[in-house]
Order: sequence, then structure tokens, then C-alpha cells
Amino acid sequence: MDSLYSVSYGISHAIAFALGSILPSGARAAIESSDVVVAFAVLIFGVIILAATMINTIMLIWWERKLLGRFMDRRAAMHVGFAGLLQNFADGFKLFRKDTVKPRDADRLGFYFGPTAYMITSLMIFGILPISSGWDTGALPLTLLLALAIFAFAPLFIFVSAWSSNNKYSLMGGMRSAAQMIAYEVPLLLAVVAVVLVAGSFDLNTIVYEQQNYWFWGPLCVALVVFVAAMLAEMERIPFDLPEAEAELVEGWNTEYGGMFFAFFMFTDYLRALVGSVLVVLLFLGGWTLPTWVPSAATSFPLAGIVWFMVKTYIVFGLFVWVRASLPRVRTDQLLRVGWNRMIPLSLLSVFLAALVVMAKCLPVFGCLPSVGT
Amino acid sequence: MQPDDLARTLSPKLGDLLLGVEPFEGMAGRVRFRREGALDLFRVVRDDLSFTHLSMVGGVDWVDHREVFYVAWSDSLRQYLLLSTDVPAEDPRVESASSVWPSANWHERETWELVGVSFDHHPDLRHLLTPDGYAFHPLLRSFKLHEPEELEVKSRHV
Amino acid sequence: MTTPAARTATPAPSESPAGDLALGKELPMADQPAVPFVEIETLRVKEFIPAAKEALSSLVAEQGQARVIRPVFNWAGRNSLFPLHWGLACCAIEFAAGFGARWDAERFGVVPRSSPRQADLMIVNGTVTWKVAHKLITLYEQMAEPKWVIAMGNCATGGGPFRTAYSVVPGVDKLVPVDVYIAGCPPRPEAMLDGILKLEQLIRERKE
Amino acid sequence: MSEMWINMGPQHPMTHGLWNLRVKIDGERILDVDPEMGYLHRGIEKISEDRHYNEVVTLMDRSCYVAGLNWEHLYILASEQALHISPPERAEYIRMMCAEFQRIGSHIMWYAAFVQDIGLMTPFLYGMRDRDLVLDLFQSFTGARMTYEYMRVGGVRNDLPPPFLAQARKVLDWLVPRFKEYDELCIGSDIFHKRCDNLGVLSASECVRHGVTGPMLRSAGLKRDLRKDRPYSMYRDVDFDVALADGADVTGRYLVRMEEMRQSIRILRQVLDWLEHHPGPVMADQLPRWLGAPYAPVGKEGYVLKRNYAKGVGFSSIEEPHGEAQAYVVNEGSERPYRVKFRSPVFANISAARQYLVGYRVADIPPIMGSVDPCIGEVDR
Repeated sequence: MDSLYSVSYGISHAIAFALGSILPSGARAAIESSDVVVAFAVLIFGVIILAATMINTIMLIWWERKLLGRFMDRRAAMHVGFAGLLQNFADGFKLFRKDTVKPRDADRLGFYFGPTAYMITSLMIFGILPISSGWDTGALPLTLLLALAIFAFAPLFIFVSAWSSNNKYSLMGGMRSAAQMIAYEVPLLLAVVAVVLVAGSFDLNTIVYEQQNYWFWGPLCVALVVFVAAMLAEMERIPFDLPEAEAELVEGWNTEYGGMFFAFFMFTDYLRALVGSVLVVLLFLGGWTLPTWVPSAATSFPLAGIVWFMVKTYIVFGLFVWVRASLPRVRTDQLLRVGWNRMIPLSLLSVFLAALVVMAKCLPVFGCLPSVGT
Repeated sequence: MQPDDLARTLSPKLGDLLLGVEPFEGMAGRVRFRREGALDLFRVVRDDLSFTHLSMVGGVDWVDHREVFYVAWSDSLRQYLLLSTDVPAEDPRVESASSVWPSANWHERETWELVGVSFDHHPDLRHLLTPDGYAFHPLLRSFKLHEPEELEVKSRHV
Repeated sequence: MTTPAARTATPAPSESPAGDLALGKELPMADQPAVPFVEIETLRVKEFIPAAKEALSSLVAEQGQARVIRPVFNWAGRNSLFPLHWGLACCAIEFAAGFGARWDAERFGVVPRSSPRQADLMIVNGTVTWKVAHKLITLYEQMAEPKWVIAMGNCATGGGPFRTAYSVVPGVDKLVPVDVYIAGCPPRPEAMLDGILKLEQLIRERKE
Repeated sequence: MSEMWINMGPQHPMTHGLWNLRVKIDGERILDVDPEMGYLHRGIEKISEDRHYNEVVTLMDRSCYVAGLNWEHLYILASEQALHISPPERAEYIRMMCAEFQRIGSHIMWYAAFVQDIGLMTPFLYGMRDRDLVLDLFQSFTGARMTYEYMRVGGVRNDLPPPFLAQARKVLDWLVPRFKEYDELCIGSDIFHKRCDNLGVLSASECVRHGVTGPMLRSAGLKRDLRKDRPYSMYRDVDFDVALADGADVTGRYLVRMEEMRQSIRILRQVLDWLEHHPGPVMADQLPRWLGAPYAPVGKEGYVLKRNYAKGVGFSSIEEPHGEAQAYVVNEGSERPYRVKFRSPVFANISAARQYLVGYRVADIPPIMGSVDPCIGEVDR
């Protein structure tokens, strides 16, 4: 498959010429100018990404509900659409119509700005995540770093919306959320450093190419464990879902939100879960590639890369759901203690192991492990 | 422990504040006492007779007077003991047991608001089950409940 | 500055300055309008926006709502009823059992939410006492529109076995408007699900 | 954050009922608590004065809605003492069977609610699934899932249907491995121990001082179980152990309750065997006819049956799933009880909340209060 950008450029180009043929010559020249076409192409690119992301996120919610239902010996959503496929669309439309009540003493700007910015920043990540071989989106050399930087915005916006809700439960949830996300940002990044060391690049495409012969989960298993644990904390899922711990803080930092803004929060939570799963697949599970022993028929059909990538992502997310279904929640102080005292040493160890892997690649004993990229 | 044993232990310490010890099925006995001797009796019962656990405090409205009863349990004797005292309806008050048994706290609050017996030196005599400022004592015999028919009529006119 | 009286662009010239002086008021400057021009324009724009909004929304209401928007939102609203997660008395246990493995109310998109802001449906599952009455009303008011109430069980419907008691509200419909009543003491989980489906039917027929 | 009071309740996922825990916190630390009860005060004691003895049973089911049969048992024992009636032996055994099955049902319900408090989602569903099996058994001989109205003064309403015993044994056989599964999900998890060990500690002496009973007391290592210490019904004839734990913490309470369920199964197997081999009447012969009188509104002349029956005071005390429940029934010779007073174990257990909550964190409130197993119906009555 061609790059997504070139596809959208093609569409934009076609539209421009179609329009140009029916317009007077002065307007035609303006429309067919490369700037306008490029601008249109970027817009179409954005729309495609947005639509794909939204549909995938909603499917992810469905996948979680059904999977959770199976773990719990019941059948979850069943009656809206086939096997409840339309359930989340119904939820979304309902929340769209529902009133948003702003508490009297809430801060107006923060109350509305927080959830909106939270969603928008999380959506931005998908502009730069490649999901198959041709998908070099903008071809930045530092995509991984940029994705993680945008990912780290979230505690700020959560805290803003929690603070401006003027609710004690929201405030406590926001505090916990900020503390937790900041504490787990460090091991997350250190685990990524291990991957970057071995791959030799911050570009996600290159990282995936590096994994064509061996996926990184084997040599970097420590980094994988640290990354998944830190990602669970960043995604605020059980066992680390303290900020919205239902038992003590009613709904955590989104207690005061209803209607569309609550939908933003709910949607973005799953969006971040999708980002987490995608990053695990990209960094450790070989992205859209398959092991070499797989017959080529499995990888040669059209869109094979995207299909395998989605399959891996959903399986990884299924593992997160499994964790959610079987573990209790930890306490804030325990979480932070684990974060600072265990996770950071472990992630440093993973960096050390990554350095060993890099050395081993070039040791004459092992022979240079073949690598494709760089 | 039998009622006679109880009387033998209690009467020298309490004198005429003890009105009598009667047998009671399933218990060590029923001790009747004057309300002036409440605290002395509680201390003797807890310390000398080892009834360390106060289970229940309750009240009965006998129209002309009210009765307050206490049920205590002894872990060593494995027996219950019933203590009861009568208070006049005009001046329904008795000394609080919560200094001897802290567990009496809530039971006395409940008895105060439902039966209307006030407890002196209670640490925290607030409404527990009824809303703050509730003016009635529902478990008095003079407090009548609505009849279903009556209620129908009322709601029809509301 | 911009009092409602000043909204008219021409300030009313006072008929008799002496009379105003007598009343101790300031004399208005004759050659200077009370409201600067820019402010008037801003005011016009400000008035235009709500008017345009109204016109647009009425257009949308007339054209689109009846055919597309309303049916879709109606479908969405009736298929994702989030009840408020709270338990009053006995019926709360059957309410919980309804979310258990055997009945699994989530099949119908019913997911309890703990915050009243996110709830569409208040299931009054138990006896309502006068002490909790005002909290119940507060919770109902905290819920965002559109919202529905189901009175689950005899106590919420009419006081049940406690209707004669001094502390019990004889029916929650004395406090909040009720859409569906479920009989039973307590109703079985099937009955609760049936009540929810009845409510769905109600919403479908109401065509909101 | 400075010190502030927060209201947990009456609508809060932690409460499992209708009450309000006012908590004074500094950051995440609890400085003071003040439980506010009475949101479910339905005046059961007052209504009972207007009802016939057997009609009060209806209110007992609703009094504690997860342990209805235990409360029926409690009330019936006290009123039989007050009315000087003794039931046949088979009725006593059936009551004991009801009480033990209800204990299992109540403890499973507790388990389902408690695991949700520490964030476990799946066992809630497992608990509800297995509890429904116990309720199905009740339904087969009482006709109801939760509010049974099964026991009567002088016996029980009806005998067990023929297929009941086999069905009950099947349920018991199903439950035994399930309890193992429950344990694997909780005790087998490190996070559970991290959350629950040394949490909500209330030593045995403090328990006694504050009137705390039941699993909370036994988790502190004090061996007090009224079924052993003051046997009522036929508990003298069955063989079982008192569940004990040490630590006096949330884990201890969990262990005690799980062990109690196993002991209940042990009791039930003996009782079911006895019931199989000893058919007989389930209602006493010599009952006053007015015990079955229909409901007559108070104040209607001619309806009120004034009979001079032997007066008496009845007192009973049973080991309810939540602790030690007591009933005090005054019989003044009419067909209605003159005064009924109940002692709810949860009432006393919650009243000591300050002793076992202060000093812990906000996140600890749900597991600690969950381990108390609050059933607000019986607290507020």
C-alpha cells in the first residue's frame, strides 16, 4: 500500500481537477495551485485518521465489554445491533444529546477547556503513529518522542478539569491522577530508551523495520514488563485506576461531568488505551510484520499489514482487559512507592540489558545479528 | 450463675438501690434496680460479675412509667444478664452507661429519640435515626400511626 | 455603563434642564451621544448572534429533526439508559442481582453510573423515608435532562408494608415524577428488566 | 489540601445501603469520622405493635434483606418464649437449615460487594451467580427469593418439597469448589494482601468495649459464637467448629467469613441427613387460634380480639451472619406484641467506626467498611 498521505494527496488532487474543469479559468488556476491541493490533502488526511481512530476506539470499547462479559460468565451488550455492535454508538449519541450541567461554582473556562483539550491532544497522537509499512505519516525522524510527549500532556488537562469542577471527589481524583501519571512517566520513557538503544532510532518506522528478524519482546523482556506496567498506570486502568476509583471517589475526576464532556473523557480514556496497545505492538511485537517462518500467503494479500497490526493491537488490548478482570486495585501510596522504588530501577536495568543486546549484536561469538534498517 | 448468686454479690454493694433479682428464662437473671444506683450497678456488673459486653439498651413505655432495660453478656460465664429500671413518665431520665460500656452510646441515643428517656452525662445525645429536630418519640404508646384509609383520604386532598 | 436604557442609540434629551437640576441630576451633554458608535455596533452584533442561532436552530428543527435527528437520538436515548448506582433497601439487592450473571442487564445497554450527572435513569429501589427525601430530590435535580424515574417495588410505589409508618414517604411520586412503576416486594430481576424495557417503549412512543 | 469534611453517602458506591459517613480528611488521611444513620428508618418496631405475631415476620424479612430467614428465626424464637409455645423438632431443624443456607447466601453477597470495594470486578459476578443458586433453593420451598415469610410462631409454614434434599446437596457440592475459586481470586493475589493486611485493626478488647460482634470479633481471635456458647434451636446436636482468625484486620474478617461458609456446609450436610430420616409435623399442635387471625385494623371496634393469654417476656439471641442479633418481645396478653425491640449487630459494629477508621487513608474506607458488611435495613429498622 502507498503512504496514506499520498492517497489523500491523490484524492485532493482529483477533487481539485474535477472542480477546476467546471470553474472559470481564474478560479481554476487558484484551485489547482499546489498549495491548495496540499492543504486539502492534509485536511483529507486528518479526516481519514480521525474517522479510523474513532471507529477503532468505539470498537475497542465493544471488544472490552464483550471480553469482560466472557470473563465474568455473562454476555455483556447483546441487543443493540448485532451482538451489541451498535451499543457504543447509541451511548455516544445519547451523551451527545444529554445536557451538560456546569456546577454553579465551577470555573467555566477550565470546566469546558479541560476535557476538550484532553481529547484533542490524545487524538493528535494518531497523526503520527504508523500502522503499516507505507504509512509514513509526515516522515518525522522523531515520531516516537513526539507521540510520548503529546501523551504526557494528559495529567495537566485532567487536573485542570478536576480542579475547576469544584468538587472534592474530583479534586482528589485529579491530584491522584497527576501524581500517578508523573510518577510513571519516568519508567515509561526509560523503557522506551531501551528500545531506542537497540533500534538505533526514534522513528517508529525504523523501529519496526529493525524487528523484521526478531521482535524486541524477547531480548527486551524487562523493558516490556516495565513498559506495560507503566502504560497501565498511564491509561488508568485496573489495577492502577485510582483516580477514578469507583469505590471511594464516586467517579473520580469526571464526577461532575455529564453529557458530551463526559463522553469526551470516556472516549479519550479508550483512545489512550488504544495508543498504549499500539505502542506495545510497535515497540515490542514487530508492528505489522510477521515472523519469517509464516508462509508468505499470510502477508501478501492487500492491506495485510494493517490487518495483522489490528489483530495484534486487539490481542494486546485483550490482555489489558484480562488484567482488569482479575486484579484488585492498589492504593495511591503503594502505587507511587512501586513507581519510584521498583519501576525506575527496573527500567534502568532494562536500559542496561538493552546495551548488552546492542553489544551482542556485534560480538563475533554470536555473529552480527542481521538488521535491516539504519 | 443463678439469680441467688447474683443477689448475693449485688445486695451488699448496692443496698436498697437493688429492688430484686428475678429468674429469667435463658439468662442469668433479671436485676431490677432504682435509677439512682445505675452507675454503681453497672460498674459492679462489669467489674465484679465480668459482664464486659453490653449488647442492648432499650426502653418500654408502660404509659404510667417507662422501663429502661440493659442486656449484658459475660464471656467467662457465657450468660446474658438483664438489668431493668423504671423511670417515671414525668421525669424520664437515667444515668448514661456509656462511661462504663462505650457500646451504650448509640443504643442510648436511639432509646432517647424513640422512647423519650433522657440519659444524663451522655457524651453525644443527638438524633440518630430520626431527622434532626424531630419532635416526637414514636415508640410511646400515645403516638398513633396513620391508618391506611386515613392516608388515602389525606393524599387525595393534598 | 451600558444600562438597558442606553441601548437606544439616541439618548432622550431632557425637556427642562432646570427641572433636572432641581432634582440634583447631571446635565447631559447635548453634542455627545451617550453610547459611542463602536459600542452600538457591538451591541447589534451581540443581538444578531442569538437571533441567527434561533433562526438556524428553528430551520434545523423544522427540516432535519423530525426525519433524521429525532429518530436517531430517540433510538440512542432508549438503548443506553444509565441508571444511578444507589441502593435504598431490599430492592437494591434485586437490582444488583439484575446486573449479575444470570440476568445481566448490561445486555440492554444498562450500565449503572455512580455520578448523577452521568445517569439518565433513577431507579428508586426501596423505601423512601422522609429523612432521605430531600437528598433524593437533590439527586434528581442533579441529573441532567433527559431523565426518567422508575419506582421499583411496592415501597417506592406506595409505601409497601411500611405505608403506615411515621417515617416513610407513601410513594416516591410524592417527591419526583415517576415514569414506570414496578410491582413486587421486592420485584424479581426479570420484573426490573421488564420495567426498563417498558420505559424504552415509553420513550419510543413519546418520540422526543 | 487542608483539612476538610467530606460526605460519603447517602448516595455513594462505598455505602452498600443508605447511610452517610462523614469523614474529616487531611489529604488522603482520615482524621475523624461520624456515621449518620437513619436514612432507612422505617419504624419497624412501631409497626410491629400494630400487627399480629405472625404478621411481624413480614417485617423481619425486610429488616435485614440479605439475611431474612435469620431475622425471622430471631423474632420467632423470642416470641415463642414470650407466648410459651414450643415448636416440633423437625421445625427446629428446618429453621436451622434455613439459617445456615441464609448465612451462606449472606456471606456470598458480602463477598460480592466487598471485592468490588477493592476494585475486583469479576468475583462480584461470580458471587451473584452462586448466590442465585442458594436463592433458588429457598424459592423451591418458600416461593420467594428474598422475602420469605416462612417461619411461624410454633413451627414453619410448610414442609420441604420432596426433591429439595437432593437439590440442596447438589448445590452444596457445587459451592465447595467455588469457595476455593473465591480464595484464589482474593487470598491468592499479592495486591489483595497489600490492600487488606493490617487494615482496620480493632483488637479483641476494643471489640468487647464497643459491642462489636460477629466475624469482626472472631477475626480478633476471641472465640465467641452463640451457636456454641448459648446453643439455640438444635445447634447442640450438630458438629462444627468456630471460625477464628488472628490479626483483627480486613484479611482476618475475610478468612473468618470464608471459613464460616465452609462450616455452614458442614452443618447443612448433617441437618439434611437428619431431615431425610425424620419426617414429622412442622407445626405445633396446641396453638391459640388467634395466631392465624387476619389483619384487623387497629381501632375498629369489634375486630380487636382481647384475649387474656398468659403474659410473658421473650428474649432471644442468635448468631446472625453479621454478628449477634437479639430480640426482646413483650407479650401483654393480647394478640399483638406490646413491644418489640431488636438489637442489630451492624448497628453496634458501625457505631465503633471511629475506632477502626481513624488513621487510615481514604482509599481504605471501602475495604474496611466492606469488611464490616453493613446491612442498613437492620441498623435503621
